[in-house]
Amino acid sequence: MTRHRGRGIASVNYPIGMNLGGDPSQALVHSNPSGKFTVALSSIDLGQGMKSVTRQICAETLGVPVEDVYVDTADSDTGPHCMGSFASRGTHRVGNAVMAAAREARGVMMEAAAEELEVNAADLDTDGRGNIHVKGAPHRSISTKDVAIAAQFKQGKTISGRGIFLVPLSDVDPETGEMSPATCYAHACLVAEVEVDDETGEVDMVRMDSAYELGRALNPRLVEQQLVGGAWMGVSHALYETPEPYYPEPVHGPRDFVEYLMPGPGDICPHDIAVLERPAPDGPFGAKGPGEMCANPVLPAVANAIFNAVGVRIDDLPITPEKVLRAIKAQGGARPQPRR
Amino acid sequence: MPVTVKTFTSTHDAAAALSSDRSARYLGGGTLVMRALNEGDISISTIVRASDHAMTRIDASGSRITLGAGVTFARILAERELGFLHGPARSIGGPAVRNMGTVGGNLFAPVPYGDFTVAMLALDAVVSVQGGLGGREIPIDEFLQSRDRQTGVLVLAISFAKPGSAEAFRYRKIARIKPKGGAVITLAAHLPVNGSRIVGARVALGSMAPTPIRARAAERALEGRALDTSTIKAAAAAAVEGTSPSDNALASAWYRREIVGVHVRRLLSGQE
Amino acid sequence: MLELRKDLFADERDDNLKEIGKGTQRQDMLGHVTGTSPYFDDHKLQGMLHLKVVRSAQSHARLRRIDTSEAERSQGVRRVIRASDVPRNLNTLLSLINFGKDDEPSLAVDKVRYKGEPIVAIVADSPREAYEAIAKVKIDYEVLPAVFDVEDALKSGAPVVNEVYPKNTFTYHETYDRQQLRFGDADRALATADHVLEQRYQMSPIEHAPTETNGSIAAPDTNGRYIVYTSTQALFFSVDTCAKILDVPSNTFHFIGGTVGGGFGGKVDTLTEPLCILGAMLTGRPVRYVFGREEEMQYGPPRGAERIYIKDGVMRDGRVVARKVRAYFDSGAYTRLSSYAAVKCAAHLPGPYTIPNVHGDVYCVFTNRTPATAMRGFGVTAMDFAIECQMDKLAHLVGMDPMEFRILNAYRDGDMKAHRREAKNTALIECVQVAAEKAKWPLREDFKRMSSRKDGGGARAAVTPTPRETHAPPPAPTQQRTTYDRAPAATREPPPPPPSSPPPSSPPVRPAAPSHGATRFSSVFGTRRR
Amino acid sequence: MAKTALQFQHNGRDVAIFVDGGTNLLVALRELIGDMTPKFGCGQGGCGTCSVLIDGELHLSCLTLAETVAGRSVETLDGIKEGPNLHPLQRAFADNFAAQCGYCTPGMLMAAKALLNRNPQPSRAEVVEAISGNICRCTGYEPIINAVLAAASGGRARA
Repeated sequence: MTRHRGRGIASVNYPIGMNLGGDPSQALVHSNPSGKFTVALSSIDLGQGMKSVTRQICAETLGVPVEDVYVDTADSDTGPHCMGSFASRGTHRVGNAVMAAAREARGVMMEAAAEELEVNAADLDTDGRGNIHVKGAPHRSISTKDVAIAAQFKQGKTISGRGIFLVPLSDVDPETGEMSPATCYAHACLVAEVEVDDETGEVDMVRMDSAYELGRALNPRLVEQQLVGGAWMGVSHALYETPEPYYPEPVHGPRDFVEYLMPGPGDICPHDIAVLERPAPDGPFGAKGPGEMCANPVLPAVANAIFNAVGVRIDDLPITPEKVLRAIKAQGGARPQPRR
Repeated sequence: MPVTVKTFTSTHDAAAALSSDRSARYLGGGTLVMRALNEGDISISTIVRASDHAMTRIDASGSRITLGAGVTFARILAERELGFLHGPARSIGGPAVRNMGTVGGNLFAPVPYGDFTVAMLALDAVVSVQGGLGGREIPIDEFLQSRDRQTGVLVLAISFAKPGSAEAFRYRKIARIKPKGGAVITLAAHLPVNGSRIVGARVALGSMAPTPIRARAAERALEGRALDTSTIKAAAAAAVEGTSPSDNALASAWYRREIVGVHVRRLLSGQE
Repeated sequence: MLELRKDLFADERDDNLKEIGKGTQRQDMLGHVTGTSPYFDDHKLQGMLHLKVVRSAQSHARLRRIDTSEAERSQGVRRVIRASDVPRNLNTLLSLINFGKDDEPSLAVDKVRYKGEPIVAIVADSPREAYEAIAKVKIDYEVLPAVFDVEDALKSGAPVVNEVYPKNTFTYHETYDRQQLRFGDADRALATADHVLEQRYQMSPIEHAPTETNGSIAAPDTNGRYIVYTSTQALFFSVDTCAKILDVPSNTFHFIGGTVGGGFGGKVDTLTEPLCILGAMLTGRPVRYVFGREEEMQYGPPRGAERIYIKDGVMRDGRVVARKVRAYFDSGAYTRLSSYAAVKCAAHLPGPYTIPNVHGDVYCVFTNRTPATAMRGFGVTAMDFAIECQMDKLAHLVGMDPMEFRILNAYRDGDMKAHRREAKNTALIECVQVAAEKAKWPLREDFKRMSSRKDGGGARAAVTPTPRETHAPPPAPTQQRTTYDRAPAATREPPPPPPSSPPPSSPPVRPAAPSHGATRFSSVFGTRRR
Repeated sequence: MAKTALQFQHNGRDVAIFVDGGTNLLVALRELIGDMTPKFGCGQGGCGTCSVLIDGELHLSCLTLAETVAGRSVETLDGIKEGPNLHPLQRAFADNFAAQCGYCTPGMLMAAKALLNRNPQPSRAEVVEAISGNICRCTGYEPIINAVLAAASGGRARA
């Protein structure tokens, strides 16, 4: 018997956004005369889905179908200021800014619709399918397209909105570290199962089970992308990656994707995920941000699973076969812990 | 100085062009030379190609197999006669690299590349080269030992005796990444059996020295014996002897020394 | 496989929404699967030139002489850019928000501080011609002793990496060599804890490895402006950083980006834009500056290494009563963003647990390696690794199930966190319970019934009295000391005391306005926010 | 600088360009033909973002000397749509959310197409092998594997 299985867990939280210089983002929303909306941002979509999630936030807030909204990112001439896409701030900060802008645009849209329908704007509602109707009287309705035409050519109104969301800088006490580092936190717990070869120190992932609490899964498919891909990156950080394999000695740095180790498609394992949603009071529809924290619990869970499998603690990342083998040898062989 | 591409129909002319120009490199599949150019290696200013069909010929009909230097790994994988080499061929790169990379180029691939050559070494292959002055046949271990001085020659083909049975040839690449990863170590063994005794044992190792090397002590432990548990144990124990692995990004020299015996044992005993 | 647990916290949510909560297709998916999503490098401009940099071959050296005369005459070379060509050749990214001092040149001036530091830039007609010219640049180095280990860098007599920070540590609040966290009396609680466990953790650097490398294309535009296509993760950081370094108004630039081939934090630093635009300014032609893969891996900034010491006190019943942490962020040769990571890390202590006594010292340390920057989970990933390995060891030590151990110590609504804010909207306990359920990990009934929303606050809402620092040696241990399960290895020796000077009693002064005239995102230097 | 004339088929169309000595196919496609679908990821043969099909076989365009494709057929992602419609693989990638940043997607799709061209009903292991030369840093590969399997079982994946 040279291969041993073990399970380990880790639970974490993660602050959403940063506390540095104040943390603002802006958004502009406007309608064209056909009632189609453009969101202008300078925020970056680097794969996390910035364009898509702000599009849904805008559509929900305006009360129009998502197809009627298009998000344009990252043109410094047209997109208003944003700190950038990092620190899990995108969904929360930019989402809030888009919400604020969409709310303002919706206000004008409803006023314009009220003028056309000759009712009070407060008595109107959107149906989410491109129509605005009198509450309780769905037949008294007007399409957002007709509202936009009327606003532009008859009423002289701009259906547009400006939004900013700012989390002001919180002073950091130099002595005690007292501060408000974030306004909300995401949470996670992950169970990793591994198999360790006690003759070579190789570690294979067997499976992962996890629970992530993210405030609100604004788009569960995008959340799944982050959590699946993020956990893969967590495994990669735990077992494989570093540009300095002999840190702190700066030698033998990898130069290509063969030398820089990341798990391949043959190294992945099943991952069963549960998503919990405890809305953040200041999040857009309660959302926090899943993008960064998803990798974090994997690293210690894997390390703890290795201990459970063979009884060695590897406290240095990445946990290479060499480190595992050295520890097993120092211990005089694998010492499997009680299965759990 | 721009790069000049020279394409010849005859290998003789290509070899002459190679040997007369220090800045010339022969372009096989491109995985070494094109990469070097992309990365700004200005020592290369001439690319030499040869369109001679002999360079891409596979002769696997008889007991001696000849692979043209320009034969790709994908072509080996498509050749049923070469089933015993499918393991080594499949261990190279991903599908695109296997469609491009060649057995000739692999002879020059530095650690952590060059796994196919480990298989060739275990098969006692002979490398046919064309230099400026003429053709030669060089035993592969000799070729590898003088590899740094061989850049001016054109490798034409590599040939070796076909193993007597599928069982007799074994190959394994130990990589951290699956299914495509750089080698921590690479192992190949050719164990011809006469009766129940191994005769002419060859064990070759990759990443255990600057170039693939023979594990001669392990070979001695196997020679003339039956492949039983005690023989395997002796060969595994001797595997590290005579090796000089280095640290690199994939593993340390210490780790390679520690595991080479384990993997030799597993290879010989057919254990996963 | 993803399951939405709508049953939990349902009373806090309105699930009656039309677009939110739907698995709508990504807006950019059609572009992605047809290969038409526009990345920075997909812009083809007439007469494009190529910029490559000459990088330092040394980790630490004085530059005695840089001879570019032969390179300037090399075929296809349009311009050789030297340090003196950069209008403001000293910057730090976070100067835009008044955090830190300018400490990094775009091109090295008198010294190189890490292997791979840019010294000269070559703009040529083709990449090949740029490479040929690079080979002709002659640099005379006077090699200096280098330091690579964060704790070595703090020893007296260590080589000074970056003269802006002569102690090799970033300066916090104008005075401090670290960011502190003090909550309760950790030393006293450690003295009375049933077990004390002290451990060392190390994370090596990590490369972001986006499939698209860092890069930009800059070109003269109409009316005296420059158009810049960029892979940046932070558009206005890049715009204003370039405006500062190139000493022009920020509306000189029209930056276009927003569609980026992966970032993970590695595209925050405005690595290529300043030299790329300068190249366009000096040649009047479009210029492309894209990192090769080896450049990206070795000289693009990684997530910096961290070394963490944790000393915990735990009671036999499983309560963690004290946590003392000392952490070193390896910033490499320049600041970039590790300075902020240390603050974020301090605020993260002691993890998602209610521990009445917490003591943290987090250092941002300079060494002679590639400057480090942000990465996914910045400031937290390594600390979570250390804390959660430590929690596992503590559970083992007191003989508790590791899941139940975490639930027992988890923070709950109403608890006081160590950075002195009340915990709200917590959900750690529920995550542990659901993960246990998914993994078929048995929990005892009372642990299954516990809740983030119950039994928090009260005594747990108090700020434990925190002593003023005495800087006396800690009291001799009287209780059982555990060095977990094994003899400490040679590298696991107890750390030396931190080489810190006593913090001053006077409040930190506000920083003077920075000398440069560039746009800053914020001149606010701190308001109380609850 | 002397340039070499080069003709080949690009996504079914004859093209003629002049290349500098040593130019790789990726540069030729992007800078001389204007097909931006193959991407530069490493120039080393390690990431697969530049993958194209040459005479139906998967190749890395960054390691291909441009002039070696003279007279041959080069297929890129730009050519795999079926008229105005997405190729079944493109649809499957979208349906399975198999792209995040999208940068590896063109290469992944070409690797997947090379597989389905010769093996319309691959196993999961065969899919894993087929995309093993392509690096994805975002997805963790699982959705990509699922997408290729879905396209194959959709039965519409043909050359």
